[in-house]
Amino acid sequence: MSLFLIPLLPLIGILVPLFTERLGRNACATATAVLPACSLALVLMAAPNVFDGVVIQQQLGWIPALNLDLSFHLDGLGFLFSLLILGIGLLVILYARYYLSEKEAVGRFYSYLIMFMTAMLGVVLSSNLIQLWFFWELTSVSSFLLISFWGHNTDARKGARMALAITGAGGLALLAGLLLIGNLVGSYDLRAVLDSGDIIRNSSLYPVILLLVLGGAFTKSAQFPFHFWLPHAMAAPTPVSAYLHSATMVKAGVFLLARFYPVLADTELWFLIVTLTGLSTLLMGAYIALFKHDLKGLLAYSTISHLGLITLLFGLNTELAAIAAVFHIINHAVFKASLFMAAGIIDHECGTRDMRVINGLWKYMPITATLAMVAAASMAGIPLLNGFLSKEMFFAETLHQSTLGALSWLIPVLATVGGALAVAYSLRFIHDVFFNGEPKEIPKKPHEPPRYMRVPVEILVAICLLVGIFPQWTVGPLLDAASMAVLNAPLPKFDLALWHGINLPLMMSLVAVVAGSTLYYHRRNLFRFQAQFPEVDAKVVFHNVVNGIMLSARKLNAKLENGSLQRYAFLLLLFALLLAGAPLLSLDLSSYAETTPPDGVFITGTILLMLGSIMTVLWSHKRIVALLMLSLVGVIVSVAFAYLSAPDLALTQLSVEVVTIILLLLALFFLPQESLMDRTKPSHIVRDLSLATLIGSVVGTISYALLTQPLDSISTFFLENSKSGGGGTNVVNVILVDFRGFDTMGEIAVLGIAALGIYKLLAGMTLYMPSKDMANRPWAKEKHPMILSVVSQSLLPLSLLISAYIFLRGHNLPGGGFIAGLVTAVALIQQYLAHGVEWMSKRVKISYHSMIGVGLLIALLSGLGSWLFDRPFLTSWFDYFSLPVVGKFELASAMVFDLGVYLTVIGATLLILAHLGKLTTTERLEEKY
Amino acid sequence: MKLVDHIAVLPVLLPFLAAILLILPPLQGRIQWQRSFAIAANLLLLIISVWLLVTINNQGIQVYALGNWQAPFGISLVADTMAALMLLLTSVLGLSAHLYACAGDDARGSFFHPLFMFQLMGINGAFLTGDAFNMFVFFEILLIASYALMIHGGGKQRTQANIHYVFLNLIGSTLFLFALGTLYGTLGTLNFADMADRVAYLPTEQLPLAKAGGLLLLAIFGLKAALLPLQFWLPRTYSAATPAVAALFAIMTKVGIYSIWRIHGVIFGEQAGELANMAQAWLWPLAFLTLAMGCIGVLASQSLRLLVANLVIISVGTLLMAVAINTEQTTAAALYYLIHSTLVAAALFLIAGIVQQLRGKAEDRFVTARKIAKPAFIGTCFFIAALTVIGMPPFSGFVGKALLLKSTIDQPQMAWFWGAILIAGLISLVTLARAGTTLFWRSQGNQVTSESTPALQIVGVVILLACFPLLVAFGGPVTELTQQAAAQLYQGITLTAGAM
Amino acid sequence: MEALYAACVGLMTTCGIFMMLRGHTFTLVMGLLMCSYAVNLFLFGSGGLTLDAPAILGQAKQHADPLPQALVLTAIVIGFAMTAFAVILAMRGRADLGNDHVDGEEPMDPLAKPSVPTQETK
Amino acid sequence: MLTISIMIACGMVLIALILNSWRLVVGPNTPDRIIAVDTMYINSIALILLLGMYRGSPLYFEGALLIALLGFISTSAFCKYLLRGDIVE
Amino acid sequence: MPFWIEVIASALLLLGAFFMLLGSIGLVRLPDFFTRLHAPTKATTLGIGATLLASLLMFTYQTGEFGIKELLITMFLFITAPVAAHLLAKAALHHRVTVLGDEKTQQRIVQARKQAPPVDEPLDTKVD
Amino acid sequence: MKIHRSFALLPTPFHSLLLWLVWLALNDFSAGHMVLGAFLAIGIPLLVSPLSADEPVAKKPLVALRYFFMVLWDIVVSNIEMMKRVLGPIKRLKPGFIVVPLDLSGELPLTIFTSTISLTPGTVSVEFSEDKKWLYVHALHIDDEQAMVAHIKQRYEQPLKEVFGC
Ligand code: NA
Ligand code: NA
Repeated sequence: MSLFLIPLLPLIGILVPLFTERLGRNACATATAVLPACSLALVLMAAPNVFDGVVIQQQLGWIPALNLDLSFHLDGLGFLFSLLILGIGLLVILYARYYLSEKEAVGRFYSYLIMFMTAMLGVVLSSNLIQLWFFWELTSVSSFLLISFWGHNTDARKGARMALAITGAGGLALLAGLLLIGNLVGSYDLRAVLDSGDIIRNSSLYPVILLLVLGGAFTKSAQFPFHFWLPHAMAAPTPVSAYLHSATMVKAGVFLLARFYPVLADTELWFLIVTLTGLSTLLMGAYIALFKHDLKGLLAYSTISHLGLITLLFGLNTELAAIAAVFHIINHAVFKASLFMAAGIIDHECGTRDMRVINGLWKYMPITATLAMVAAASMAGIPLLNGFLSKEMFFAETLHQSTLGALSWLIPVLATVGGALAVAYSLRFIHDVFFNGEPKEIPKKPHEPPRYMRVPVEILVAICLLVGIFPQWTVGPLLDAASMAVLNAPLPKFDLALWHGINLPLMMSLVAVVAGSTLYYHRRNLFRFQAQFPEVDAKVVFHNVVNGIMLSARKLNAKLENGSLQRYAFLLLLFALLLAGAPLLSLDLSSYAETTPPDGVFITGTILLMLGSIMTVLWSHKRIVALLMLSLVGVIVSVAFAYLSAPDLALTQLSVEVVTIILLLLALFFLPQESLMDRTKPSHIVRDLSLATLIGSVVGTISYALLTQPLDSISTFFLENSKSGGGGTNVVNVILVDFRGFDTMGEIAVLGIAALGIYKLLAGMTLYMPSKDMANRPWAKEKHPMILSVVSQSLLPLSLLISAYIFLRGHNLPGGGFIAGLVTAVALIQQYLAHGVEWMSKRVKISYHSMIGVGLLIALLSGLGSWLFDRPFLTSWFDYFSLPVVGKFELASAMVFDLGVYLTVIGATLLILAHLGKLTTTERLEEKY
Repeated sequence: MKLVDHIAVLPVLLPFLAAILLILPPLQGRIQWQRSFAIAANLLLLIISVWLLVTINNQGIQVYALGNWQAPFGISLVADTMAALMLLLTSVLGLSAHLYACAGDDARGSFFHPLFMFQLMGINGAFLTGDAFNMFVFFEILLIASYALMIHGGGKQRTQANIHYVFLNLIGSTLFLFALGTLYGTLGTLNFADMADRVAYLPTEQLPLAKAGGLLLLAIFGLKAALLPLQFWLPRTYSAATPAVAALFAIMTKVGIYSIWRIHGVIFGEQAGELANMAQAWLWPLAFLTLAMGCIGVLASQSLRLLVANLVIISVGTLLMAVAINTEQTTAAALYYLIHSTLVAAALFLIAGIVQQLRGKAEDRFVTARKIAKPAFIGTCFFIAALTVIGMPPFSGFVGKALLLKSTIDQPQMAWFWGAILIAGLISLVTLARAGTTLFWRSQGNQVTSESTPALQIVGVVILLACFPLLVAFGGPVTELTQQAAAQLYQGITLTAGAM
Repeated sequence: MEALYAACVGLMTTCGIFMMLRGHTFTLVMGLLMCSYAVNLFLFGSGGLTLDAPAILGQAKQHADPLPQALVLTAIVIGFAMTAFAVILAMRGRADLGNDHVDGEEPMDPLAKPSVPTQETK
Repeated sequence: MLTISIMIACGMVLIALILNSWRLVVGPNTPDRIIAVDTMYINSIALILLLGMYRGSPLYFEGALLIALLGFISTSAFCKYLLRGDIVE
Repeated sequence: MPFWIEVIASALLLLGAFFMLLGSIGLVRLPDFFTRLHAPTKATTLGIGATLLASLLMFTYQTGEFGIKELLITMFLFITAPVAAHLLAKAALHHRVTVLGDEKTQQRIVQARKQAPPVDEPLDTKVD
Repeated sequence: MKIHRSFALLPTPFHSLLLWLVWLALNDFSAGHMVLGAFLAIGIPLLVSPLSADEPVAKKPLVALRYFFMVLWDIVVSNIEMMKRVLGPIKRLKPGFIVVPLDLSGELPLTIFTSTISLTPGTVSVEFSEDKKWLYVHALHIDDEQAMVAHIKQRYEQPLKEVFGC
């Protein structure tokens, strides 16, 4: 037998209902049940081994980096839980067949249910910590789906969300705890971990680990103060409650306590936290249960209370208490599942679950009533029923503890109070529903449910009785095996008999029954007392808390992310300043000295440049003037490049600058002509100016340091290899088209993309065109001054010739494809300027974006050409030829590349300008002069 | 040279060629042809990425000397495992986003397909390059393409968001050049390996300069990655973009993170002498705050797209915290998390797009609206993606998160890191549960929206969603690769190869 | 000479950044342009300043560092493409949003008339 | 002698540049400023030519040529802007 | 380099520089826009012409080949300078800059701005 | 406007020649550049022919040449004039607008005429009337308006009319 099959069969089973849904509810339910039933059979087949104390383990590697193995084991505890999960699961499948109506998505429901079943099996069978957590979270996920099955219902949505949030948070804590455990033990194998209890308990991290793991367990098991999600999860269809909230999901929490009992228990901290949590949950749950008018609400709080009881037992740190806990897990699962199912039947048949209107059902559904009453009695801890046995053990164990010192007596007393409350709410369940007069206005006329809907309840109640009467015979071996697994040690002696003689626990039971009955009898006073306190709806509170957090997050977010680019830019620059400026504090500039004294030209240039820059800023409100100043700056920068031995740069900067200015002028027409300065607060000016100055200082300082220090760079290589390796004497150009041709390819790609992007920006743009200029003067009449047109036309061939000249000499002298392209483009722009877009578009039929494409393609192909010669991309080739008349000349692949650059530049520049110009084809209203 | 010898340059050249052909006749202006061609190119790119990964696995790191000029003089491309993983991630992302767009979004403006290809070219180049200035160039390619793609479809919101995005990045580009100038001026070289080599032997008086330059780069990468306080552009930009574009953008923040690994993890990494790990001190608190800001954003989001955009910020914060912790194990874990978080963000953007289509006027805002006609499919998609992003089993999110937690277990920053990640997970859980239940279940009246979802959109989403279980099922091999990548990064194998 | 050069670069950066922070797209573009001049000079200066030494073989006795020049050339072209995009984007912003403010506040532009946001069409 | 002449000429051109920039600063009108910049373009051409002569290098010629070509286009664009607002209508 | 070439080149240079300076002085000194327009249009153009001639002379001698590149710039400037001046004048006219001149001039400005033929009767229209 | 299209190999032989010479001037007078220059000189005009309008051809090239040198001389003279005005006392200037009635027609002739006026002593052409019958000219110093107009018409308009035959 393969252990993997146990969770694997239901896993496959998730799909079964989806495919069988259309065959009808009977077929669907039957088909769905098949695989879990097989799984159950497999579990049962392993019983002999398990009862012999043999632990079966199987594993497969999965993600070693995470120490996540696909690893399962089957010990007593796992066996017990598998039985509950599969057994009760099968009953719930049967029950749900009748519970859900024809109209509902039965397939989806079963699918979720099986998904949940798989997840639960995974949890209880995992022998790898991470895998355990994996399935643990899956239970939260699938229970979310189940609770929210009626998602159109607000309560269902909110309940499911709350359940997910709380159990999810617990899951996160658990993950942290498990990782810490794994790290501490050095293994994520559960078997290894279980044997390393001492390492963990003695570790300094023990309190943290304990809190994290308990966080997982308590949230899942709805322990106080995390209990509030469970009642709201009752918005789920009742089969879900019967399954999740009695036998399985909420038990996952106590399962975790049981699983890690050998590792984490037996310390004072454990005792304090677990016992007190359990105790308060026990009391609180039982007390509130008493006041719930909703049938399922009562059961939910009773569940909370019983989970508290189990937790309390685990907390007591005695072996017998742990055994009692395991026993109560079984018992509670059985009677609570049957009670939920009964409640579901009542709800189903009456159309309501409100005990204030449901009365006297004994008359209408005697069989169901009997079953429910037996189960309720078990819940109350009445002898002859299973609930009584574990409660007796519980009372007994509360007496055997002393960690609270002189206050230790409180625990048994409070336990008895809890017992009394349980009796009271059980009584209410029985009396208020089945007796207490006639039903009030309920939507349906109640009668017995369909035959097979009752079967699951009958089976479960039968178990209650059988276990209650013949405990040793029915659950003895199972309990032994499970307890052994929990304790991870040989079992102490204990007796599972119905009668232990008259002892203190029996007295406590008696007191509980009497007190509980009295309490119920005087319930009206109690209800009146309770009515003084406002009822706190956890859902509303939770909702309000989450909403409150979201609202304040929204406010904070709006304050921080205020939509001001100014602020974002300021932050970016400030951040950059801090990053670049901080290291400079330790820069010692004294070792840096000037090498060249400045001459007159340089000084004048500097003055002009500074003047131009400052004037640009000062005039930035009057944009046209600022542009003029900026264009001056551009020219001076170009001249500076020429002066500082960079002719190529000078040419490029100059041509780019002119095209840019033209572009800005074009744009300026459509933008406000002046910036409104009165918007800016003086304090902002000071702030911005300070930042700008600081950044400027940092940049200047770095620049000075770089200029005055010797640099050992790779550039000598370029100077040495330019002619021999690249075939050109203009080293800058050879770098561009050869050594770093890849950069240039990228650069023209940028240009091409920008043009395409601009084309997109311009598409469908409608702009406000001022009919007067900024001083409210109407525009001049003449669109295209004649002499400009004439002169531009005659300059065009000349400009093209010059661009050809610049292009061809680029490899050896200043120039190259880029500058030539810009010169051509500028010459054509001049034509646009002189004649207008319309005139040009009639005459120039070139598709500029095709031109970009061709340019890029040529550049790319010139690079790919080298593949034919078994060289890497962009490897250049050049050679010298001679022809009769022409003489010797050079041909180089770099020139083809440069041609690509040339075409791309022209295409991109003109695509931008020509389309920009098209915006204005709409005629402006000519103003009267 | 066989084609396999050129494999490192193919991920750049293929999209470039495709983009060029897409703007030329006969493809130009024929939307159906363009679609088929672009998808074919994407598929080819995916194949090449896989091939590259296999090649690196078999033959080691691939170094490609462009123009046959050896490093450090020429530009070389260095394809190590990390780069190859990023390329593979990009191609999966590209393919699914592109398929989604082919359902009709691509026709809502011009040049979508070529721009998309250019974008891929830029991203791939940024991942592959081994040269600082070339990195700048590829950054600019991917940026300019993203500027153009972002406004695809037009409209007020996009313009507004694009203005922020473009101008901030333009400032960033300017800073990038300042940084490059400073680094070239002190180190005298641009090749990563050579730079790393020279950083170690820098004279003391030049250390502050190199440090200033290096840290300035952090600002630029931080801007790309959306590190606080540079993250403000992200939510609006990503949420305003067309779904397919937003999905592709999911990789863009990761380019920033990848670059921090490359530059600050390697050039200024362990062996950098006095400058070793200089970025980490800055990175740690800021990454933490980024994550916090992401959480605030997630809580504040009132539409699915904004929510997803803020989730991206959370993932960035998480990753950068991991980067700041700076161990081999953390890096391996972070790489896995990066792959997963990128895919899931993309998936969520696509899903948000579909939701927006389906809900009529309510779009993807968290308000009550008419019922979605067939909520099951898209709801399931959302549910899967949400589980993944929260980090819940059975999808890849939990692996990423658990790997990160596990890898930091013995680090001094552990408590903060764990706290941050776990709380962020909880916040995502709460908000996504709310979002999902509102979008798919809360409805008003009995009217049902009539729009249906085109098949290609579904295909796009499904491809991404399929990655999540696969990343878990094949978690073993994948984590092996991420560990190999981290090892190459930390043992300087890439450097040695790049300096050849 | 170096000090003056550096001062110039610093001042231009200052001016550029100050303009960038003025809250209008147009001033932003101008600021960027100014900064790009500054950054070009900065990048160029990273290789040191040389007079009468163009990097053209056979035309001078010594040669300036050609690499920064090549880098600046690339930077200029890319900067041009970016500026062009930014300028048109500023126009698009005016068309779609009715003003050219980027300070996140309500527009106060008297010339602006609210226009219909445009859709990009083929 | 030529060197000295070049230097003197250079000085004069620089003074001219400064004078032009004064006009640029004071204005008072935008057209005034445009002339100032236009004149500065031409002065720059002279300066570059003088530089070429001083250094004995023909490499600067193209710079001068381009300034001549582009300066004119730039000036006409500015004027066109003042006249019609839209420069390529 | 022969002395005479040096002398001629120097003279041309100084002359050129002088005229350029003259143009700029005019630009500063002259009282209104239109008068200022005269200075650079003429003086600067001539100045640059002379400088270019000097350059031509020098390089022709140095390289031993007849280089007339400089003539190209000269030609170019002589073609464009008047066009630029014309455009500037038009712009100024449109811009309504203050113009010095008698009644007749003011009247003509108004007509010119409208691109209308001149009228002989004096107009009331005031020009700002 | 008529769109000029010429499919002849040399659409404007004069242009081609000029371009060829310019090419040689830019480079050198080597055989290689003569061939290359010829290609360009023929190719470029062909390429731009859609963008060029029909232009009247100078019918009397010799007169044109004389006119050219005359203008060149006038430019020198005008600059000396300028020098006096600029450096002399500003207050004595009598600037103002004059109007020149035009007999000339055609775009190219008018362009040459206005350019000449702008380059020569004391005048800058400002604006045409819409019908291109009048030219407004700004004069730096007006002594005798009539004489000035007459001088302009006689010295510049007359020869241009002769050159272009209109
Ligand atoms: Na009742
Ligand atoms: Na090459």
